Amino acid sequence: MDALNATDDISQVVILLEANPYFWGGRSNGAHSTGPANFTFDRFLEHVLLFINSLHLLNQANRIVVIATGATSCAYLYDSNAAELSENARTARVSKKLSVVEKITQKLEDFMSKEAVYDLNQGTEDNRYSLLSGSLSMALCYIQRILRGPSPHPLPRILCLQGTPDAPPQYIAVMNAIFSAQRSLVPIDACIVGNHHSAFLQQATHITGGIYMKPPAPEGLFEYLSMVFATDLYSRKFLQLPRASGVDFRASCFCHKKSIDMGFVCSVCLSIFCKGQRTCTTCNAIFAPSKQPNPAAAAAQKRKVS
Amino acid sequence: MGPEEDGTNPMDEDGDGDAEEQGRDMEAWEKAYAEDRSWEALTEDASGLLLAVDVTQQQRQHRRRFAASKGPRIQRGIIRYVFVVCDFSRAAAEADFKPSRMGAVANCVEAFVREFFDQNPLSHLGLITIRNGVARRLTDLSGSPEAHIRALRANLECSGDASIQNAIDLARGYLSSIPSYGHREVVILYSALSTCDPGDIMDSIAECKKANIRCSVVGLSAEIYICKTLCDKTGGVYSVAISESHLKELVLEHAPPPPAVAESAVASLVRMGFPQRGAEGTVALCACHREVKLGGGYTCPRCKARVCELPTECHICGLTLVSSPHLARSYHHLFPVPGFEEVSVQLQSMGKFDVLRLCYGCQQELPTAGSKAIAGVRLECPRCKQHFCFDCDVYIHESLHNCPGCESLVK
Amino acid sequence: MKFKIEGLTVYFPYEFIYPEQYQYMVELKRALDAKGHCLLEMPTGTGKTITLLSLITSYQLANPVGKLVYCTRTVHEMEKVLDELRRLHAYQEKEIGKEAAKILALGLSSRKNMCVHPEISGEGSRESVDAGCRKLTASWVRIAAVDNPNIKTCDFFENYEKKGADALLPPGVYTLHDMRSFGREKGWCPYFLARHMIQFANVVVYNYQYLLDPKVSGIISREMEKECIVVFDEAHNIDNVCIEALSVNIRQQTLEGATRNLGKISQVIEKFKATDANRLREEYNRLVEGLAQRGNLPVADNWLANPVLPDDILREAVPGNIRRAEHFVAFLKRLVQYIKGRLLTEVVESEGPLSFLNSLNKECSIDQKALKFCYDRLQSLLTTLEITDTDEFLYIQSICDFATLVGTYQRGFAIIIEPYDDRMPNIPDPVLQLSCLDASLAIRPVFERFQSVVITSGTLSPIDLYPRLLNFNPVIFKSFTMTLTRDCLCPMILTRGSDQLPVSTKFDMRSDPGVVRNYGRLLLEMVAAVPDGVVCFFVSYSYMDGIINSWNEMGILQEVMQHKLVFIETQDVVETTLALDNYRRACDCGRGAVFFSVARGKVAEGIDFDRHYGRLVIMYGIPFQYTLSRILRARLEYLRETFQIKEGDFLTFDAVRQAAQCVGRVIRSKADYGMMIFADKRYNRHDKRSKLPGWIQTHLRDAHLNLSTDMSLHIAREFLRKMAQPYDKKGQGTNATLLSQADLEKMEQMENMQA
Amino acid sequence: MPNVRVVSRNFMEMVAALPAAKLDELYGSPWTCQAVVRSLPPLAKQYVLRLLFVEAAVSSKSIQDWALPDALNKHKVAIDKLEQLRVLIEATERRKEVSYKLNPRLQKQLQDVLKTGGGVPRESLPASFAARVPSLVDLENYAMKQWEAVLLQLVSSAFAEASTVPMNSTLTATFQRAGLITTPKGKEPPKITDAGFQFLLMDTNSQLWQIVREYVASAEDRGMDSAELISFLLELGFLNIGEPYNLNTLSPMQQNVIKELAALGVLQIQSGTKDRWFIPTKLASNLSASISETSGVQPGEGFVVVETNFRIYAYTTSKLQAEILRLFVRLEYQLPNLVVGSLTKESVSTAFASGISSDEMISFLSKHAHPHAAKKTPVVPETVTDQIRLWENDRNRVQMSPAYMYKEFPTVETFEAVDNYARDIGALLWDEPSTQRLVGKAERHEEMRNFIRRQSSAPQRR
Repeated sequence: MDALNATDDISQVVILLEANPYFWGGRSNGAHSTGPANFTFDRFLEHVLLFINSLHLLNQANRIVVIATGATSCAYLYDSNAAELSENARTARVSKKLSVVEKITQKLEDFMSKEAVYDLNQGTEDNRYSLLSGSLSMALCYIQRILRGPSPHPLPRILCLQGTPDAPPQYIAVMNAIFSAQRSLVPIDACIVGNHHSAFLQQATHITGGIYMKPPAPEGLFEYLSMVFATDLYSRKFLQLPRASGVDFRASCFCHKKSIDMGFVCSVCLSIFCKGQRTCTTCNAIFAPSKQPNPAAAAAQKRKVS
Repeated sequence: MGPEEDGTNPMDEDGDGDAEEQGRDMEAWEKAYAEDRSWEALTEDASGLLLAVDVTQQQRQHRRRFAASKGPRIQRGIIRYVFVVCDFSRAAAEADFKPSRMGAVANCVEAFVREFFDQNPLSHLGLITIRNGVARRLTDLSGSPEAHIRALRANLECSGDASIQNAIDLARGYLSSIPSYGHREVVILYSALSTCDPGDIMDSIAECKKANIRCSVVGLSAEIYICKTLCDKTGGVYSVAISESHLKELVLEHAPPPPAVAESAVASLVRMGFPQRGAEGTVALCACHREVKLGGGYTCPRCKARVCELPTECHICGLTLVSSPHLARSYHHLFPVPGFEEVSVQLQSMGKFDVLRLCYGCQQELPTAGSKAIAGVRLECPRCKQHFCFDCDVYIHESLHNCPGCESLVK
Repeated sequence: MKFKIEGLTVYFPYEFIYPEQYQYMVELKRALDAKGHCLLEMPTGTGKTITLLSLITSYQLANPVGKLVYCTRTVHEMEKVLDELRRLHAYQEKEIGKEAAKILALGLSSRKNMCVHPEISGEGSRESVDAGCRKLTASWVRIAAVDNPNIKTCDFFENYEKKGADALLPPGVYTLHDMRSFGREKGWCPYFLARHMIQFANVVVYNYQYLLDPKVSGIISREMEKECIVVFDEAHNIDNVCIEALSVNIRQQTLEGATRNLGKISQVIEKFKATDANRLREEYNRLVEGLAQRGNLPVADNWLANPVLPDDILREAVPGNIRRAEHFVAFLKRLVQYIKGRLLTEVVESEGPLSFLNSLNKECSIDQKALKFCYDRLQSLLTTLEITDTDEFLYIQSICDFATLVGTYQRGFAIIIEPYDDRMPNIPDPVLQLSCLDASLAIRPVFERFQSVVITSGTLSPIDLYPRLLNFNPVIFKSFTMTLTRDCLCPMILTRGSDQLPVSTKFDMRSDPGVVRNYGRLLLEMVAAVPDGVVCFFVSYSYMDGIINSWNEMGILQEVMQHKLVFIETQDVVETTLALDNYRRACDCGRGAVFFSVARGKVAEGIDFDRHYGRLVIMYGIPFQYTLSRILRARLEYLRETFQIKEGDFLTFDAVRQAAQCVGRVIRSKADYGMMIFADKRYNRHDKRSKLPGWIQTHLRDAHLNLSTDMSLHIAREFLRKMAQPYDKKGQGTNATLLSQADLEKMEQMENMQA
Repeated sequence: MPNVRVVSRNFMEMVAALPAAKLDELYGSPWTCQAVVRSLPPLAKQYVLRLLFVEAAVSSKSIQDWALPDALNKHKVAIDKLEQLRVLIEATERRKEVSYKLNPRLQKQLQDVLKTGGGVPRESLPASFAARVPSLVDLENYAMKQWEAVLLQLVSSAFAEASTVPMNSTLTATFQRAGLITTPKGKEPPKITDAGFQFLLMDTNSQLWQIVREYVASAEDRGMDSAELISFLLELGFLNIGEPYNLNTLSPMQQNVIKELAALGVLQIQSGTKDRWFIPTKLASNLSASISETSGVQPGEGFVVVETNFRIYAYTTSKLQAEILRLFVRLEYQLPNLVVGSLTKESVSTAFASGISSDEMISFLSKHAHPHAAKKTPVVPETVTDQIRLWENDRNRVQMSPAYMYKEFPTVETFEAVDNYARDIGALLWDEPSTQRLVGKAERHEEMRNFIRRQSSAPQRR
């Protein structure tokens, strides 16, 4: 990854687009809304497209990939260098003909149509969440491919445009993805378009050294995108950028999948539980009657060892 | 894979195998090529043009090796208390490893220490050196990588004899007092070829066995009988390094948590806190240094005290404080991604390929029966039935530990 | 496992079999079918013994052949063989049922190893035990004991005798140890029991001597039927054994002893004359009828016989001039006198038997015919005179040995008289050596008597030489190499020290301090690079002492001690054994140790340095025989004339096989690995190298020839690292090293196809 | 490769050098705007983007706050550049402190670009033509072939071989103008110059741009409007590769530009029954690409393997590559698709002699490294690189400079005075007070002489 010369500002940006129909749909019929008020999907999309174009403007070598994060599936929407990659000249021409906007919208439509199978009005627990872990994993796979490619390769980074709240069931998967990203030095940026902060993405940005941001006014989304998230990794060394304001390091317990700030951990497999158990549901280890309650003792013992 | 491959593959592996054999007793400068003896696979066509090698076979082999290395899913001892013993006896001065055996060991240990804490967040590690037949504890069992590395760097000289017995006795002394749920281990990096012990080493070995201490040895020069016995008796691993790189491999093999032996440690529930990280630039009094600190520290969820780094124990209420990422690092051991199966390109119905023309992970084109353009294997996730390319398979199983396909389905 | 070889069902007690073992069996079977002798070389560590046993016993089960006579060199090996046999037998019983698999196998050894008598067994030397035994078991002693209770006899023997013919050993496999314990519980004398049971046994295991040494072999000679299958294991030195069996040395003290004996004898004769003269007369008559009738003496008494004598002699009447006891004594006196005279010579004399006889005849008119009978005449006399403490009469016995041999053989022997030892010329130590030059003499009767004789060993190269040495023509001689999953032995030929100066133990160089230092450096480098056990072999004790001293002076030894403890083989057996197991201890506990030993020594022959007990063996120099010795010269000459074997060839052959023996100690199984350094520039010459056994040569790559110390050090390091890597015992596909029953069946089908 | 950067910057300087009016006029075309923006240093780009939708003027102060304090100089460079190219215009306000706003025309253009997402300058011909258009791959090959032909022309003039392609007059002219080959005196053919050799080792983009630059420069001579030319060239860069574009609709000037560019393989001209059209190739896209500071990703993948034993294996079928290698490698033998050679002192020093620097060789080797070789670091073994550098140093041990020697000064004072003076004006090469001798640069001799005159009544010198 160090094969690049320092002044290189060519970027490979993978944008994870919040495309959860429940989230956006929830907008229209004001019922239990999770998304920001009066900010529709189309507006959102506009901003993003502007953003994509401006990335292209900045450097013709910039590569952009857009992956939709849906409630029931994830899909590639756009790949700026798909044209060059596909050997077939004809398809290349066709793809060239359409502009970025057309390509994306078109792809997005059939994605949405698939998603829409779920009745939006009675969103189940499941599709209140988007499959962040899925799109993250895909993004990372894609980036690995870039990194494998001929060097010098563009500097990869991931931008999550997240609206829906964190999905505790995805906790482990997301974490795995984060660590993998960290290992291959891929920063994960996060721009929250929903109402809730995302502990997952806070951790992700914190660990991978990306930027975390929740625009107070989503109407001006492009503002933030162009001011903050357009900055390539090289320029980040020189520009003032928003600093992390605290990270939520709470875990989510295995038993009820709810975030906790204090809990019990199995000494064999480190599974987290919100309350004491006899046996570990993950590794079915049988716990010795724990002498836990007396932390002072534990501390004392620790000191003795050290 | 198709039946026809089965016939051929073992052969390939043989060839590959003794290719490496030869690689071993090559001159140093040849070794660079020993790993990939690609030219052997090269073939010329009629016009004397060189043809590319058969990727598919190579990929299959790689997958087989990986599969072999990866055993069935097992309980692992994740909370470990490990002493790393560096033999800095006379023999460590030998320069057959560059810069010297000692140097090589130091480098590996450094890498190991980092990797270790990366993979075993809640574990503790300590350093012991052997010099002049005496074992000395460099660092106490503790959680901070830097301290160990500093201590090691500061202690690089070697002389005198080596004594395994002294080393393991010392280690046993410290390991005996750790909490019951911890897994006790000793990893010895041994340069010497003999051990000058004060007493009968067999007794010490028996003692270790009794104390459930798993002793592993990485030798730098040759197989030594006593080390072999030590490892066999205590359930450790004995390996001998061929080259610097191999040495690193072998040492790092000890980084992932070892399979947990039932009796070696009793499971128990440990109460832990997952503190929040304070915003940058905020000022607070930190409990550990008893002084005002600027910048994001962590706050104990129980007593709201401020600590500077994780993992640690709250100095006020003694609660074990970790950040959930620490724990999460080792979760992939618990929920491994199912191995992908190869779908024979020939047998596949062409119908399906139109759908799955691209790798689900990275959009790379997948090999199809028709086009010979893309060589390689096509793999399928048994759970989500998505198809992947070879590279993604490797990445997914060795680094990512998520199957994109499964992740992007509602469970 | 159980499989078929050319129709013969072979029972093999293990799951897998090495390919070479299979080949070995095939060849062996063919030899047996051909009812001929064979010569088979197969590397140590490939399980020769079990292969032999399982094929031959299976063969016995299938075909009507006689017993298997398995000759080993040491008691230790004997026990090992019987253990293997027991495992095999257990397996056979499992396969084909108790009845069908019933065999009787037992080991036979000297009284020393078998006696269970509380006092006697405690005796130190072999002779004393023998003698002690006779004191209690000789017929006349027992007769005397009948009416005189305070004459001691051996209860074990008595019980055994009482039982008479139905004192039998139940079928099974008996090691010496088993025999003893059996004897104890039954209260029977194991030794005589064993000797008695031999004729019923299917498998007999005992020492070479029992077949080769005329003095001992009498026991068996007449009890073995022709169909027997005789096996000489570890037979690489068989020619020397044969020669020793037929050589006699006579020194000053021998003669003095002899005269003393004669004196005693004549006294006894006088006594007898006084008491019962007719006993002597009986003997006289018996002698007239001829020695053959001696057979009718009770079994315990005919304790010596001479297979070497052609039967006609046995039937012939003893010449008149020695029939009478006193004549015989006088005769011997004359002989001894004459030899005394010969020993007075100042110069070295060397002559053939013929000329010796002539001069003997001229000077004291002793004719060859009479000489021929001396040996038996003496025996019968001693018997007649009821002399039991035979160990005192060794001297006169060896004189008679000498006489008989000289009388019997005109060819193949040399009589050499040396007034002093060459090594210390000024000390007069005259010796008359009757040395056998022709190994074939001793072994010929064996070849003639038995239908198939198997000679096998790990090192029989060059294999074509043995038939010529032993003067027989095998129906099959073959050398097998061992199949390995990894090349686990690493022979090297080191010709130069680090300073590039050649190293060798040639006379002109061996004392050169440069060479000594280089040898020392070599050892030093190696002990620093090789774990656990290292073994060094030197060409001779004197050389070893010399070089160790100078190393000590140079301080090399001290440096060596930093890495490994040092142990040294000495002439004294007890010391050496002690050194050995300390050495083993050091290897076990990881301290590491070096063992200094001598080629042709006890250690070199008998002891294994397998696994971590010997990761490296250094052969310092080429262990040539002491070329200036007259005997050797004579033998070389003889070989040249009779068998057209060049001196050089024979010497190198002999030296190299010794070297091979030494280094062979280091690897004893396929899982094992070890290095061998031949430290002498002469090894690099093709004539030497080519004589190494095939399984060493195959691993002797060009890269390992003509090395200097530093190079070999590098190779050693690489090798040790390579060997330390995990590997799979059972190679796949092409280079399979283990065959399962299934594999064999497949192979057989193949063969059937071709056939 | 220093030269590369020089080349491209020069080009932008050319643009910058244009009078304000012309510049603004240039910014009338979206393509120029994009090209210019892309040519900016990363920081500057960010600024442009951030200001893009800001109508009001922004104070330089607040702009400066964007940058981290320790990145100030970077910041300044960016601003200067922006001003140079009139991307930022100082807003005239009464408040004294400076404030900037984007060049309105440019701003307008760019905003559109963002909204429409660029698109293409001109409509390509209907799909009916598509059938006759070569596939991308063929096109690629065509372009490479053409370009190699161009270079071969250069090379062939290096080795006195029969040039494989007929000498193209304008090309030769351009070469000569660029000083890549000597202007022929009399009969003998033009010889390649040091610059020419270096040129060969550059990567395609830089080469292309150096040529184009010369081309533009020479445009004035041929009475073209450089501004128009430039904007047209830039526009070409934005056309879609492999699309047919109508030739007849172009202005005559543009048409013959097209013709000449075709020779370079930048585009391919095809002619149907009645109308002619041109198809831009990869090279064309480089027109807009290579102006940016980044050297971009290598076109075509590497083929050279360098071993520690100084042997070089080049898996290539191209004659050109072989020839280029021949510049500094002793070729040993050639197989159909493999060239084997080795770096020897001779071969390398001849290269030095013809003005190729060690860095150029090394970077050539590493740039064109075979994918397998490229995996290991360093791509070219140290032993080799070091040795090449050493060889180079050998040559530079002695440095010549014409000089005068002054000695036999009347007094110590005079000597010291002169010595100091020489040192001050930087004429001093060597001096030795003990013997009162000093050596000065020849070119400064006049001043020295005068000074010495003034110093002493009777200065002796030789």
